[in-house]
Amino acid sequence: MLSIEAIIRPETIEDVVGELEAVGCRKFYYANVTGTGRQGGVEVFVGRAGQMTRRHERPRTIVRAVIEDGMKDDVINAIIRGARSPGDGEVGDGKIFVTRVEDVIRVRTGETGEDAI
Amino acid sequence: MLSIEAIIRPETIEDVVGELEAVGCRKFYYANVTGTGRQGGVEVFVGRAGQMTRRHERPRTIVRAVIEDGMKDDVINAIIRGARSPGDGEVGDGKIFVTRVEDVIRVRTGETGEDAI
Amino acid sequence: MLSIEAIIRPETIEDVVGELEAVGCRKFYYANVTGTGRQGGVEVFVGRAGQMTRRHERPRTIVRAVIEDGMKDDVINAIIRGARSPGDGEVGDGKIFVTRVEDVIRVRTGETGEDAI
Amino acid sequence: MGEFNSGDTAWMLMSTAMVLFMTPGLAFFYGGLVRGRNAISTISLSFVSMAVASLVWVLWGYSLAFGDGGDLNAFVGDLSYIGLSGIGINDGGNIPDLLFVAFQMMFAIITPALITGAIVERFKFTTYIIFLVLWLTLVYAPICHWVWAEGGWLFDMGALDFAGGTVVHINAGVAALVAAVLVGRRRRPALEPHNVPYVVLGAGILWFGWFGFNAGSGLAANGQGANALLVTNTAAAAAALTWGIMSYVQTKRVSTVGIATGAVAGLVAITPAAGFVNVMGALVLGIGAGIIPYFFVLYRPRMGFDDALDVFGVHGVAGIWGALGTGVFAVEAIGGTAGLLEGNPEQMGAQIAGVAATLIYSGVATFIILKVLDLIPGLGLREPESAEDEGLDLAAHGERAYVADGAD
Amino acid sequence: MGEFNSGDTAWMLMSTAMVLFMTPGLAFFYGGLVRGRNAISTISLSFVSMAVASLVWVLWGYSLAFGDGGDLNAFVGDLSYIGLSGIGINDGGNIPDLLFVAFQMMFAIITPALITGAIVERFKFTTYIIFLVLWLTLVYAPICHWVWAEGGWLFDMGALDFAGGTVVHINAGVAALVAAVLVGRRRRPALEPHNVPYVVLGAGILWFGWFGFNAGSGLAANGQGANALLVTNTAAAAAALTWGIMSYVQTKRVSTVGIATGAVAGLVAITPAAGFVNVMGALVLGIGAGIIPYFFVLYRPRMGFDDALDVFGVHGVAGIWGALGTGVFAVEAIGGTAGLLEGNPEQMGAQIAGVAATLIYSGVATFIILKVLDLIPGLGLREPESAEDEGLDLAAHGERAYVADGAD
Amino acid sequence: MGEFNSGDTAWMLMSTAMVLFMTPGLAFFYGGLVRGRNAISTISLSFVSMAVASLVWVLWGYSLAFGDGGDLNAFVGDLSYIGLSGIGINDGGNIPDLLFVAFQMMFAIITPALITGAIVERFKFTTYIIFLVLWLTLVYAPICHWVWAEGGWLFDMGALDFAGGTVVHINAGVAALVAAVLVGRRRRPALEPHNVPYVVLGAGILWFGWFGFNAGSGLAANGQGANALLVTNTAAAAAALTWGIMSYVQTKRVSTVGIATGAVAGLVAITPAAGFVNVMGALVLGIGAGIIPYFFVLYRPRMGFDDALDVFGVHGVAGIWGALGTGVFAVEAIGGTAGLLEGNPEQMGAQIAGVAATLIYSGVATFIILKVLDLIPGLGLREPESAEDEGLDLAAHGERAYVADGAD
Ligand SMILES: Nc1ncnc2c1ncn2[C@@H]1O[C@H](COP(=O)(O)OP(=O)(O)O)[C@@H](O)[C@H]1O
Ligand SMILES: Nc1ncnc2c1ncn2[C@@H]1O[C@H](COP(=O)(O)OP(=O)(O)O)[C@@H](O)[C@H]1O
Ligand SMILES: Nc1ncnc2c1ncn2[C@@H]1O[C@H](COP(=O)(O)OP(=O)(O)O)[C@@H](O)[C@H]1O
Repeated sequence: MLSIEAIIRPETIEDVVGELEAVGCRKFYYANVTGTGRQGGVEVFVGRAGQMTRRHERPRTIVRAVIEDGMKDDVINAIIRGARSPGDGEVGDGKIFVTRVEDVIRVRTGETGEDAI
Repeated sequence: MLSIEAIIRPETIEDVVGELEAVGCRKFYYANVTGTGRQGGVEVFVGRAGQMTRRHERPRTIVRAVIEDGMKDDVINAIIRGARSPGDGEVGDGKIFVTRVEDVIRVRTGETGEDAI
Repeated sequence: MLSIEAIIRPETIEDVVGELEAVGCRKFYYANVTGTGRQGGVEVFVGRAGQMTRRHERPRTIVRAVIEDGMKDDVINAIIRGARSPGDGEVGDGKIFVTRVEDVIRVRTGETGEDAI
Repeated sequence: MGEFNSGDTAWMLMSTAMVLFMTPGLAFFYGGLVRGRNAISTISLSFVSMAVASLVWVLWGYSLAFGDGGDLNAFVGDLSYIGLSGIGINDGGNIPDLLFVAFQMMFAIITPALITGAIVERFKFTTYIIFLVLWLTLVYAPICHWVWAEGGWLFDMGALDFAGGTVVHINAGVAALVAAVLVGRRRRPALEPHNVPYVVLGAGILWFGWFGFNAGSGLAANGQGANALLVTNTAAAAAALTWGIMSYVQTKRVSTVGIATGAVAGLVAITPAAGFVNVMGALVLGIGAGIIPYFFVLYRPRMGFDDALDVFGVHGVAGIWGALGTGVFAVEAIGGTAGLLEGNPEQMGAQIAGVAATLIYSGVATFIILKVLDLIPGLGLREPESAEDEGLDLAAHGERAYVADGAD
Repeated sequence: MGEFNSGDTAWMLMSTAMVLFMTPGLAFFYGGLVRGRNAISTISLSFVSMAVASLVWVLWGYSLAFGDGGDLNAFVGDLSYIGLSGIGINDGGNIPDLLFVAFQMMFAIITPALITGAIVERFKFTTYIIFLVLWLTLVYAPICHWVWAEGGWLFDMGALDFAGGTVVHINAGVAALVAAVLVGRRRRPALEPHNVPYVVLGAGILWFGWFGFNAGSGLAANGQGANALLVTNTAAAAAALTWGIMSYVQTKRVSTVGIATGAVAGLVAITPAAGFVNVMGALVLGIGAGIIPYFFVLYRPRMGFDDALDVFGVHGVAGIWGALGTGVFAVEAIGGTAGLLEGNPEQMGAQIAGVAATLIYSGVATFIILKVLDLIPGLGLREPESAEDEGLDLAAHGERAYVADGAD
Repeated sequence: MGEFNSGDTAWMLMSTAMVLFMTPGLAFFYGGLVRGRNAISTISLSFVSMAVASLVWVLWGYSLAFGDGGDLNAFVGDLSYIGLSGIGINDGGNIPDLLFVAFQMMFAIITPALITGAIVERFKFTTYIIFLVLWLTLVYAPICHWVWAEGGWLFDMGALDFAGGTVVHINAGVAALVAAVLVGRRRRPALEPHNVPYVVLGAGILWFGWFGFNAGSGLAANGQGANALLVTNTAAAAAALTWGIMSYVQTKRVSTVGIATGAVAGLVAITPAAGFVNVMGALVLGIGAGIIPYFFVLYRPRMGFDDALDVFGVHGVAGIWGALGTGVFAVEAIGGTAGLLEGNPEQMGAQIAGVAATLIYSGVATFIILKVLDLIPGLGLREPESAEDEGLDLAAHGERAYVADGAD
């Protein structure tokens, strides 16, 4: 079993969710984080007059789904479809991290392994 | 060393924390996320008159503890006790994900491995 | 590839970010969580008169960077420099968790593996 | 054509607006104290009173409260002013009668809203709407008549209640206590308020609006009104500081929610007295309001009922303290009636009668109303457990207080 | 030297302050309804009107609206009061002329602020500032002159608009509709409001301030003012409850945003009528305002234009309902003019003329102004797509509404 | 028995309430600007002044400020009105004396609250309470006496300060500067405000309340009051727009916090002038208030002291500009005194004297008070480093501003 974590732009979350559901991945969760990457940060006002500073960070959203190994490519492609900016994409579109999950347990039933996903 | 991550209903967090402490797991953290799963979402108003939409998501809380391998069953059972709805549980009670952790370092002392947990 | 996750005090985030960038780790994200550990919680008022309770939890921040294996020591030491309290550190300074990442995919280009980090 | 005093009219227009504004203030005061998943529900319980009580009042409430009840006039008015029929825009004394109707309406709005603090996080919203109509009709209007309508039995007995210590605060406090007992304890009471700034915002609006509440209750822009404003402020300040000091002495920390709560307790305590005491009396009333309710609120969790936001502890207890204190500290030179300290012990009798009658009547009548509502099929007092766990905002209102971008 | 009536003056000072306060209230009402990443931008669109419209008004707006336009007086004033020249502090009737200037100014502030609800989350802030200046000059001032200045053609025709049903609400509503069409649909409209407590706070402030808006529009603290306050409250309450019931009947849930929206719709509907109808008329106007705009708002998403916060649905539709309803329910004993129900069908003609003229003139003139602004290089109506996606708070204001500690 | 003017009394009751409401407004204005972990602490520093200053004022503050000081009367009052003894409810001129006491009290509440903006996020709450008592007694009451009490030396010299440019704003500004220097820099100053909507809410409440502050300072509902309201609004608008334009020119973005700050700076600048200048003077004062403090605030971070929320930059600098500007733009037809532009250069001398005396006395006396408090064992000015890092909300108040459900 694999854990797929994607860090994406917050405004694409609805598209990503739609694409995930389209490939049959209907179990996942997401949360907002603050991200720093190749894409520059954003200028914000500091204090009450016109000083500005460039923050390094931007708002980002993390989506995570734990899946069977076989779904890997579908899920990754779905996320890319939802999160990539039109055209060739733009810096800041995000990353996907894949890690191995040893076990999954469903709280309700106590089932484990792939059955529990 | 294992990382135990449980996605649970927010209203059960106090029970889960209590159960974890009861089995001697006193180090963990948690955060709120938005989850989609088998349990349907919830109807919310859209706009100012009576349109409603069914959101796919519900508020969920993630609890994570990094533990020694030997604690695995205790911790998992503790979470289940705290998070399962009365009776046979209900759809939406949550999942537990187990992943392997290569190393842990305590910031204060620089200790590593099991000593640092 | 490794995932380095550090749970730190929220007030040290700017220092940690600075140290990470100083060692060339310029891609990461962070989020706020609620943590329980050896450091006691904090007393808070309950209700409107003078009842207080000791919460078990404190605000914490999680920082995560996915890196090449070779950066591991640099990154860990950077985090320790940023997050350790002056002197010999204090209980509650935090932990660093290291896990293995199987794959990384850049959404924009579809690159995978170390190229995508 | 009426020859109104334009200055008095100006002040009463303003006071009316200020008392109206107290109800959204209360919504935030209460809304900040609950869990985030019940914030909207709590705010809504107060806010909806502006809709429902307003209509009850103009349709029949005012008439029941201030009509001439004939043979029953000691206890209740009649229906002669139903729909405000027969009140012309030029009727009135120094101010238009319609303005008196409106000013009094704002009291009828906030009183039931106060009650909701006891029952938040589990009471059924639709049942509450019906409760609101019944309670205003059967409890609020009669007690208002007793105290403030000419011919009401407490009015005739000379019980002093300048701006609603009995009618508003004790009445709401005891009704809250009864409602808390009947609806039962919350499954998972919150430990901490979910939004302290909202609590302070609410307290600020309440303090502001209370100047209309109290200084408007003399129905004129005159010296008594100025005194009422000043003593109102003094009692609020004294109680806020006292409550803050109490929390500091006990815990070495100053609770901001405590300061705000103390302010409200002080405002409650001065309410019946505002037209009758001077600044020194207000100081004592305020200090007492920072101590007596403090202890009540402190020990309430052990008392077995879940008056969630301590409505009885703050409004009931401080209301009783204020009503009795009015009898003690009344100064003849201010409001025409001497109190105990000026050698008029009889006044205490009337004050005690007012307190006792309100406690008993409101307690019993509220109990009966709620019991009946509980038994009617399809109503019932309490939301199902699942709704309570999920939070009433989503379950009963289909809304969430705060929705973030991205992961909302 | 002027012999002002100090009571009337007191009330008008107060009313002026209250109407000013409505604009921050509106900022929160609107600000709560949008996405979190556009909260500041939305709040700012309203708030900045306090800066810009105030200056336009004292410099030339008041003069255009209330000056004597000579040959053109049926349509617009002149520039004789430019910079308020020639108005002394002792000029005036029962109240100082300068106070009338100030009171009217607050209407000129809030009217364009109302429009912004249609265009939030994508309109360009700097263009909006210029729009504000042009729109006040070319649209608001003339319509204000028609209706409220002696010699204005609707004034002379006897069209009743006590506090701005046409001048403020229909005017803003139709301008909002035009602006929504011209600026185009949002790329990703939010589903849920990002902060419901803000919506309620805004509604509470609006309700409070509306007492100044309506009960101040008679420029005196008298019986008509008291009646205006009472009917204002009644219509707001009736519409709030009706809207809440509508949402309950349709969905089995009571929408708090719905209750707040209903209150505003009721306040809009009673605005033109407040000086002319009694409580029963207000009740009917309120109930209608809880039904007609409800259905408009419900079906608007299918209508192809993105009036984001339903400004036309609430202010335009309820404003038309109120303007016509004034002609129906006007009571001679209240405001000196009989309506349809009292056997004066002619009044309907004037009311319809007022509605139609406002719809047409404001619609066309707003269209032209926006088209011109769209064509001027460097201006344009809309922020770039990337700014819209990122949120206007960061993109146009360099600010974020909420910044957490730690991971901010 | 007093024959008060009921219209004036109505307006002053209202103004008093409005100025009280400014303090919670300020609490939100400041509270939004700090880090989230100090939000409650910041709000509390303002709010508690409503408790403490109210008591100081009725007990001895008013007497020191407005009593007849006999031989020392040029400098300070006496204790003859201690506890307001001897002031009856019917004493007074056009308004009750007790109402004047209450109105002035609200100024004594907000002035020290203004100071707190400089010292937020590290000052010790309990020490602040004691500071509040001493500062009101030793600094505020005397300066108030100089300027506003008959026989005060600046009063006799004819220094113009209609509503508190020196007494309130310069006084608070310089005290803030001294306090910021003495308490030292914050360890980790925030970059961005944690809640911009709160800043706007606060600014909105302040703007609203300032109409009471300024238009109430003539103590009557008359033409001068109307003019004061109008010029107050004009200066606020001009400064808000100017500040917004400055930020746009410099950064291509319009800062909403900047607009709000500009509004406050404009309100400060017009405060001493509100009874003496016309709309054109207000325009110039407002524009200046959008420029001069802007640059001061812009360069303050390089100045080595950590006046966290720029109290000196906004209140001190705009206050000085306003006080001097009053001498320049005063119009005889408005307030009875001509300024420099009307050929009365002498007035500038009195204005400069007022500014200089306030700067020096308040600066020195505040310094001494704080130095003494710093040395008293168990007091001290500053929270420990660990508390500052953790945030004062948890450390000093045992409270958190925002508590989420689930992971709170
Ligand atoms: N190695 C990494 N570890 C953690 N987060 C990362 C990593 N690389 C990128 N991110 C996150 O992904 C987001 C997008 O990355 P960025 O470098 O801006 O764009 P791109 O992936 O197009 O090169 C950033 O906000 C950053 O927080
Ligand atoms: N494979 C998964 N990956 C990520 N999150 C999951 C996964 N399965 C379930 N969840 C999360 O757990 C929560 C409960 O799951 P759900 O399917 O509703 O109930 P149950 O586990 O009882 O079948 C959901 O909100 C969802 O966010
Ligand atoms: N094994 C663990 N799993 C998850 N979180 C942990 C673990 N150990 C520590 N933490 C988190 O790290 C923070 C610091 O840990 P603590 O035990 O207080 O201090 P220290 O690391 O100095 O002994 C805590 O808030 C806790 O949430």
